Amino acid sequence: MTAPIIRGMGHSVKRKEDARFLRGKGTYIDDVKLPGMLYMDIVRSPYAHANITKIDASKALALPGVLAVITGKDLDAAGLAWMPTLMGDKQMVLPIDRVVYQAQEVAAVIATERYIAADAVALVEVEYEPLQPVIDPFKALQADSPLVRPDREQKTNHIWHWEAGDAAQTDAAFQQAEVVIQQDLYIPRIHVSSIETCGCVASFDKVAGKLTIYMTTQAPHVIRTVFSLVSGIPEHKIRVISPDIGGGFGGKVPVYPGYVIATVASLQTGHPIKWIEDRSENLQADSFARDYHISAELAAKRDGTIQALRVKTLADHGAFDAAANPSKFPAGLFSIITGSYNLDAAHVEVDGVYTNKPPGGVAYRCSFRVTEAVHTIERLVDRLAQELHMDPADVRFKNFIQPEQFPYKSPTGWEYDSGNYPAALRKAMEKVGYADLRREQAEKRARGDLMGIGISTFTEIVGAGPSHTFDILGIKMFDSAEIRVHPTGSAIVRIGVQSQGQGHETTFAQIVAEELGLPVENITVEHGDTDTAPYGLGTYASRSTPTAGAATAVAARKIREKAKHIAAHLLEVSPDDLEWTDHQFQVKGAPSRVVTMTQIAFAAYTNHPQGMEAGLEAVDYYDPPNLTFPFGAYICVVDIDRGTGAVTIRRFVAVDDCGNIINPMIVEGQIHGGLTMGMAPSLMEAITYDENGNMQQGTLMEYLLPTAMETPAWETDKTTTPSPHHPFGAKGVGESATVGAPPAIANAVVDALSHLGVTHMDIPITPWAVYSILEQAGAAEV
Amino acid sequence: MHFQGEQTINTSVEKVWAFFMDPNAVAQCAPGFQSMEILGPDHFKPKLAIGVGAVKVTFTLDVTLEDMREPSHAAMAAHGMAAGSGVDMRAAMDLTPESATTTHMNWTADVNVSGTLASMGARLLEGVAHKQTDNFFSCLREKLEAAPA
Amino acid sequence: MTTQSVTLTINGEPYTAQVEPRLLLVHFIREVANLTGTHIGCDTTSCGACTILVNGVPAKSCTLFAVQVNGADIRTVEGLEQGDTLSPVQQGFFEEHGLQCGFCTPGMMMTATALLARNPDPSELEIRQAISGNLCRCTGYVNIVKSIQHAAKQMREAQATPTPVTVGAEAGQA
Amino acid sequence: MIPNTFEYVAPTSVLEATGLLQQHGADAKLLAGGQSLIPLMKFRLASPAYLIDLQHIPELTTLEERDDGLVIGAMVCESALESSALIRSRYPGIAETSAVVADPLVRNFATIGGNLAHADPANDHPAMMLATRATIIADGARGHRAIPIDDFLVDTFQTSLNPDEILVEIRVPRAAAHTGSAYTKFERKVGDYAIAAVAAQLTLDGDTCTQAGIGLTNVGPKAIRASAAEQFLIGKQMSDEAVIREAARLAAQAAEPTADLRGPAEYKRNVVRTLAARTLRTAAQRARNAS
Repeated sequence: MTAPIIRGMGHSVKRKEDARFLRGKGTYIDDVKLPGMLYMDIVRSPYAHANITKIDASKALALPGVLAVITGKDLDAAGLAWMPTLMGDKQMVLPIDRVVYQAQEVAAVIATERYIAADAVALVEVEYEPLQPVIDPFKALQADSPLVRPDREQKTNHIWHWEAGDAAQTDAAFQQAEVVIQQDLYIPRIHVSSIETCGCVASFDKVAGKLTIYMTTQAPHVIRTVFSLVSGIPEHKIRVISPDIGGGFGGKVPVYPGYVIATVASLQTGHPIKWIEDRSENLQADSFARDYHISAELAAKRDGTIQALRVKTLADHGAFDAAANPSKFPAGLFSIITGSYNLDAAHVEVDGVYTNKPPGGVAYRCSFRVTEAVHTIERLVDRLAQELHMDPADVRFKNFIQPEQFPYKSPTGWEYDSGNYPAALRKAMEKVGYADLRREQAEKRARGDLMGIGISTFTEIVGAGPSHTFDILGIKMFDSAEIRVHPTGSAIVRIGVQSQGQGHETTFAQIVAEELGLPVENITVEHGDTDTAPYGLGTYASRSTPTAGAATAVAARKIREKAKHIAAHLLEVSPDDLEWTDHQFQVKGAPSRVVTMTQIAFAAYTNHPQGMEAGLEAVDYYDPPNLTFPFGAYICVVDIDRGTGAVTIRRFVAVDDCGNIINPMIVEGQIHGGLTMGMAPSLMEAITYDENGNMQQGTLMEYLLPTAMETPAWETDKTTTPSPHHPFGAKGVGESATVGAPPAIANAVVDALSHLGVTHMDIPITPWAVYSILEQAGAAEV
Repeated sequence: MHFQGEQTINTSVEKVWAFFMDPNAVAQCAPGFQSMEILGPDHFKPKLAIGVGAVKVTFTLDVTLEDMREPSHAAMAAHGMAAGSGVDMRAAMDLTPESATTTHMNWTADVNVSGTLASMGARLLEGVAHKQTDNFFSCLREKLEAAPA
Repeated sequence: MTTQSVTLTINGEPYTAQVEPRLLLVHFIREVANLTGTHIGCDTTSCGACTILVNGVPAKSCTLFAVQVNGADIRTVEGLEQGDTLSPVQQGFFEEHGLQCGFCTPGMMMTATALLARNPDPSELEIRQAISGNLCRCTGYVNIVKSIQHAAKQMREAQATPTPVTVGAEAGQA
Repeated sequence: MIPNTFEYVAPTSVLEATGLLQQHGADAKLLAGGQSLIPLMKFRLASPAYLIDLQHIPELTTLEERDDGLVIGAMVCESALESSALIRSRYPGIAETSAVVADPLVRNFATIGGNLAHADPANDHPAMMLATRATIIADGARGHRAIPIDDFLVDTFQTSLNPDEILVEIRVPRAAAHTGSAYTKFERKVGDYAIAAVAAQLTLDGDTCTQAGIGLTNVGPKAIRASAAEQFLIGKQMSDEAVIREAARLAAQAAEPTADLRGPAEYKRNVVRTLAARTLRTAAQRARNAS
């Protein structure tokens, strides 16, 4: 009997979900339509900081089709004017008397039609008394600064202090250092700006007493629990459904006030309520990413050996600490900042600060604060190379954690699972033709032309997490899978994580196919419905494969163990006489005596051994023993226009190592997207505020998402270093490229200008920043 | 945004002051003036269609006069909301008689625009606001000089 | 509130409705005709998620009023598949992994369809230029370019040998 | 983002359209391609009570070269100009301008008339029209009139059109022998307004410049004519790099940039200099090659 064709691990299986997306048959949030549905639109504050003296809704309520105008006072009466954030802070749902950032929700209008709701928003009259806004986080800490949050007991804009590593040991290393590199870096505020904005349809069934919320969320189960705790509605009476999600990248992890207000409106009216953000609302009010002001120092020997790292950071969190980090990690996993290098000591401090800006501190397609960390260390290593007149590749080779050092304990306390950093960099250098490029650069430089080569050899930290350390609001960061094999040999898998384009319906089916020997096309994957899927923490921080992927494999192995007993029964041998070969059970030494999983599945319902439970299913809640540490080596080549300062990425080679790969096609796609979202904040995207707290990039005309014309043709390759603790050796990949790309680009630009005395440029690197250097150095085209 | 300017008006300082005490007269110089509600001697609500070309937003401004020192100094604060935007302005002028029939005026205006107009119109806002503020003050001069002696 | 009668032929089917002049074409398509494959991603004609064909010309349907195109022939993503056969562009996106979250995909495919109708053999640069009014946040465009090249090749070959495009096994599942 | 309500009218002749303009006065707004106006309406930064759609007026879609020059109807869309064989061969600067307006999808509806009449200093055609010394033909209750482009462009969002007038045509003087034009735009990304852009048209006699037109985009309250640079070039040898550099320097001097999210003012002035030099080289090369 020939083995079944299953197309499991390592196959570039075409995506199952594409069937509906290609035909325009996806169901995104705005596609959900329910009978009797009403529309919600939101009145927002033009001011960053103001007292609300009056809200007059009479004109809005007089408009035909308007059913209600909800204000903070209405919510306050129900005890819902504030909600808890994931970081132990609280956040206004609707303000009672004060707004604390521009575009903050002030009131909500409920109307029969979308267009009428928009008209009514314009008719709600709000009187404000503007207050001095707190914009600069450094000034926010001065004694005379206005308070962003007078509601708090502590009368300061300082939120928290966090640190990792050994201060004394680090200071000692610095005292003896032969070379100290100091660099300030600002990693600007940016926005994920998924092409689909956020929204929900909240529907309360009064008869059943059940609340169903369709919501653009990356974490439906946690949302259900939080909604239950806040509203008092029993958790079994709440169903959260994540429909198809038009991109998440971290921006769809938080609970936005709109979700809560729509839910309250549905509870009050008994009608389904639809709320869909427009793009300006999304850009101006939804959670931001980054906004880290970093001051870093590196201690090294003259020969280029790096010894210690010391970092102080001010984190601008906006008006509420509504970041989406694990509870014990207010600065996320920023302490991965020692990167791929073997340091003796490190000490990292972060202070969180309130300002009159939207809350957040979510990811931008990166694991918690890893991008900020990687940018810092990769820039410092380049600065060290420049200082010592060494090639940046050589400095890296000299300082890499060596393959035999894994598992490696970092000075800030992480245990890296596996890695081979020199191999990845060597591969990238070969692929890009590093030596030739350096020769070309020297020739060009002699002619006055500018080109640069930038390296980034990053280490990611993903897959939170071991539950002893990682939780969100007390809920441990495990993840789950449930598999049921049907009698005819097909199966359904339900998982606790939520796809936003990663292709879970395909890759999780491949995991099961591999583990159970069932053809991939016979396996259905479901997620996103809290009534049916097992409890999980959701998809962000590249955790799906490390956690739910592992759970899926472990659940499948539980099934396989039972299947073995059924196979033994069918073959009339002892289970110990069987081996799992070519995705089927075979009697040891008798290759012709086999049973397939399809045969076993049928027997599980029709002919199972007496004394055994019928059926073939299993569930697993997987608590990873450690995080996983994907890594990569990126090399970027840029050309600079001396007349405009424009930076063009000529080539970009990305060698990634994410352990064993389920679907190479999907992994490559993830890397392409991640690289693009790494390039964007390096050269284009940034959010800035004027002195009044006006966000200056409130539309996609000013917030610059790259098009196909700015995006280079990415070149990808891989090395494979399996994770030793993951059931099938995978590590997670969705965000590696976003984390790894920015320093490669920044390093390339600095490299192009290094002979002019340039040692650092903050991102985004604008053409005028480059031009100003050229002009001062007399290198501009005239 | 901070704007300032000065001009010499061929009218006595008393006439200039008297003109400013007449909100209906001053309002004629306000950009896109449509109508006005007078709530008191120092409190008015003019309705203005502010904008240029295709861009036009109708604001009802709440204007109060403050720090009035006849005949040398006057100031006003104005605040209005429309189309998801807020406009806040403080303007002041100092009058110095140069002769019996000429008056020197120094003026300053601080204009803050928030919300949609600020984020949508940022690239053009300063230029347009500057021009409209300039126009307002030069219109005052023209009206004063055109008034019958 | 004044309304006007608007009739559009969408994917060959006539749709008539009394609408306000301010009704955006994208809302006519999504709410009146109930064809929700056309998406909305911005307010400023920047993203192209709402791209459709108006009399064969790709247009951002969030920046047109339905009354402006009264009587027009509209094609949306739902009109790409012929019978049970995916169009070459759909097939290209499937084969080359030209989509991830799928939200920009309908607009991207409509732009690609119009491109290949006028230029059967576009260069990579021509493809990148043609799709530069459509933003994608997931794919980094590399595979979108490949998808369109795949479709172009398939269309050229089909013209050389008139065999219908076959549907891939997975793509056939709805 | 939902616009305010309005009445929609779609006249089929210029006469009917101007009649509607007269009837509704300041409450009415002309709708050409709508690619600038409709977003403004969605933000309710424009809320006309009447929208007069010009797309059904056949006489606004002329595109032909006559003895005295090129005639472009106001409603000719950018993609038509970009792909027109006539424009590409005889007036390449105009084709280049159309090809960098916004993005390819917007260009299928955006019109040259709308681009000019909206008078956004960031719009691309005004500078090119300055370079070609175009004339705007307006039609209104008081009949036709021809407005030189320099008089047409008044200020940010302001033209010299009367409230009851419609921009019906753009007349570009017939390109003389050995004339070349070019447009160079530097933008942050596709779809963006220019950080700066330079339009140029040169007529050469051998290598000697006999006519020069230079327009600048988005470095002032309106498109700017670089007059000093134009005058400097007359009689100069275009293959002389020093000439190009000096003209570029004079063009940069004419710019009145302000700082914004597209860069500091002085930077923009420098970009004008760079772009002016590059554009002049291209225009001169085209003039040499043109018959």
